[in-house]
Amino acid sequence: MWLVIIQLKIGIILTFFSLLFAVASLAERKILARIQNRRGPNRVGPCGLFQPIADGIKMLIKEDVVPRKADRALHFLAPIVMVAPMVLLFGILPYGGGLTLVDLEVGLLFFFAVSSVSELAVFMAGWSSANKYSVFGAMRAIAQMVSYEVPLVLVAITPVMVAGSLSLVHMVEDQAGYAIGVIPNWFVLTPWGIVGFLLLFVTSLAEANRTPFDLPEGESELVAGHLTEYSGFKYALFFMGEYFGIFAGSGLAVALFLGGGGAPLPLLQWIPPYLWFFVKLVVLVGIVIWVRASLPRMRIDQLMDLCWKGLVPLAFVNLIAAAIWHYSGGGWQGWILAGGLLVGAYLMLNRVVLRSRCSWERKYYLAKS
Amino acid sequence: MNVVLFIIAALILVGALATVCVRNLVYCALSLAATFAALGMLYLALGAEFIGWVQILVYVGAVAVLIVFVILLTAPDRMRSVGPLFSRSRILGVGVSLGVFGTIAYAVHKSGSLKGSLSMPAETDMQSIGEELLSSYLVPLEATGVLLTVALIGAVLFAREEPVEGSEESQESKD
Amino acid sequence: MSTLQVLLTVSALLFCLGLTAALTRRSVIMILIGIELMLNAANLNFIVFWRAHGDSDPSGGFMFALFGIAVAAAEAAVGLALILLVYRHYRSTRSEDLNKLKG
Amino acid sequence: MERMASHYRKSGGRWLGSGILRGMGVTLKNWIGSYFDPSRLVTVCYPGERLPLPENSRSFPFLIYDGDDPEAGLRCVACRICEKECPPECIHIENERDENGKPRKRPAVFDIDISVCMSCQICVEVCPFDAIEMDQIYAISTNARFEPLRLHKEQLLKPNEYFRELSPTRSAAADARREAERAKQAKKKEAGKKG
Repeated sequence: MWLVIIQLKIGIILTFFSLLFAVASLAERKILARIQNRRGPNRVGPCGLFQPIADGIKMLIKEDVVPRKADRALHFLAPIVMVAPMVLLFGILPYGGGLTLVDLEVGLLFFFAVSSVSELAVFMAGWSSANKYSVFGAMRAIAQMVSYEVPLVLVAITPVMVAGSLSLVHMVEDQAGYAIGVIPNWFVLTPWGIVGFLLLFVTSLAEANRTPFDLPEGESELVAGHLTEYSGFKYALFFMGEYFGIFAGSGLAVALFLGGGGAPLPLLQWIPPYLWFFVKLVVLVGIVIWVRASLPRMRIDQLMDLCWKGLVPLAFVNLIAAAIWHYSGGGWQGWILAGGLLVGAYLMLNRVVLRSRCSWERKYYLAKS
Repeated sequence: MNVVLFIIAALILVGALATVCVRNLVYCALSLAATFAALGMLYLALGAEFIGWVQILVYVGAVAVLIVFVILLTAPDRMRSVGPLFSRSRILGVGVSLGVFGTIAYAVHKSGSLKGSLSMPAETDMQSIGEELLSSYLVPLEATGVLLTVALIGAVLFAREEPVEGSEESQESKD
Repeated sequence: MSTLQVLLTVSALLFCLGLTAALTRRSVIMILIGIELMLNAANLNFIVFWRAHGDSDPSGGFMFALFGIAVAAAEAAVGLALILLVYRHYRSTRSEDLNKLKG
Repeated sequence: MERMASHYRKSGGRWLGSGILRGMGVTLKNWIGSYFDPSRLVTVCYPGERLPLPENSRSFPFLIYDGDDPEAGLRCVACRICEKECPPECIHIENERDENGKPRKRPAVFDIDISVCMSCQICVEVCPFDAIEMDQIYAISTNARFEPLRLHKEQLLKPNEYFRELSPTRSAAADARREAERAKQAKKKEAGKKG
């Protein structure tokens, strides 16, 4: 009986995320098209709704091309190593309402440990393709993922400090309840929480190689980075791994800062928590797509500057702000102290970046007059 | 339980053997990552949950990736001929390690105090680990923090490219 | 043989494999990999002994392994930075090419 | 407050991240707006729906005939000016000949190789009889490289009504020119009769 229930839960979760993958790939194309004054896919089925199915069939029956000089074993293994850890991540997300699969005591550690395996997959893909663009793309991707892991972990530590646990379920429980009866006790509604949420969002975008940080697969210079020599179903697996990474990252953000399955208003508590969890997750995925449509791709030096000179110091300041908040007991003192610290840090950064000849401003060497 | 331990131990040994014996450096690094992951599994099976995941996070996620990255950066020339299979240094090295292994194995086999079975120690939940780290192990913790900081700065200093004369950086410092 | 002895033998084998890599391989990277294997064997020993004799000190071996991992990570970072430096200088990562100090 | 305001001015009136927010606002407006304002969607569902072509657009030349019968109403007199003027030399004309081998003022063969044609419209400019004009067809595809791309007289012939529909301005001008020419000819003939 117990086994059946577990199997059912796994089935529900995997079905949901596979469906979300299909819907998100369609929604991404539709929304991107709308933002760029186009219509998007509208041929397959009503309003193009069956486009993911058509894509899937196309990917399945496409020829699987492997370069002659490629390392066949690694070339075959790389997509699997990419997708498998991402699927594992879904196991520990706290959906709430009895749908949570495992409540690991070291949930957050598990999350980072497992998600860091995908870096090896990127390396395997890049190296085994025997293509210099692939290798360059893999090098960029690894450098980017290793760098952005630092602020990601630093930011994820703040809720751990406040909630006093590494377990994601415990963290969600810590955010239950409502202040003055209406405002939920989510971490995102604190000064350190909003900064932490933004930082987490940015860093998980970079971890998932999404725009504006998708330069490992920048078409203009690297063809498709480590994916250059992949086609057919292996490519689809990589694509799926990328999307699953986004879902898992969004799920982590929901669990750490957006109160997991908590309802935004006490009136809405009759809706089961996992539905709230999925709603929040879908909204975050929508924002990821929206960001992709809005922001241009960065340069590699800008990317590293942003990480080491912007996000890492901010994450440290945020850590201090969270400690101050925790020991001042929340309330208005916390708002003044922690909020003041963070606003001060922002003003500092503003001044430093905008007053110096900031490196992420374009320099016109030829049109100097 | 023991069967699981033995399977994982076999995985570890196969991975380590592949790491040592395979000629292709990339395969070495990847089987090293597999060995690290299997070690993490062994820690998990032994009940050290925290250490198991830390092992995977640090070794698979950081050290193996770093090694792989350095392999990419240094681009080892695979074309150069490898020395003879049984050179003097190689035989000497294998002999030394065999001697070390023989000594340790003999000691392990003969020791009387190692006959006891594995027993689960007292519960180690995250709470108590954290409290221990910040009370009885505070000094080592601080020392580790200093060590990691120094290592970070040292690594950055080592790996930094020295500005070449006439490059953009040195020109910028002039004007 | 008890499970404890088996695990200790595994750890000894792991150590000796690492030693073999460090002694016989020519690439500096492989030497570093061998050292990493040896460090892991030591960590495995800590965990196994913690599991076997943990009653007197419930977290001693555990903490030892934790600090061991931290130190090994620092060692790997500095070692790989050194390899990069050496590579930039000699254009090689083979240990027999690094013979400037031989005299 | 004063300090912040001065800081804002010094930093060029910018805050870190304000550009990102503004950009995302623009895209959000466009996204939502595209569902309410169809004029934002500038693309059409192509094969089903087509945007009207501007009158002066052109692709490849065709031959005009008057009336219903292509052979009788053919304007071309095989003067071969277009053949000589064509820069890539894609026009090939052979005169019709009578029994004695004397060339008639009609083309027996009029071929245009549209794989060579560069749509320069020079043939149209030089034609004294307004017999050749530029078409607007663009979705052309064939299953071979050479023969289907060489259009023969039968394929090139199109009625004047087609041209009127295609380009009212140019066809009106051409018709007026031809009418004036015909009137002049008639006058001359009359004068000749009188004289």
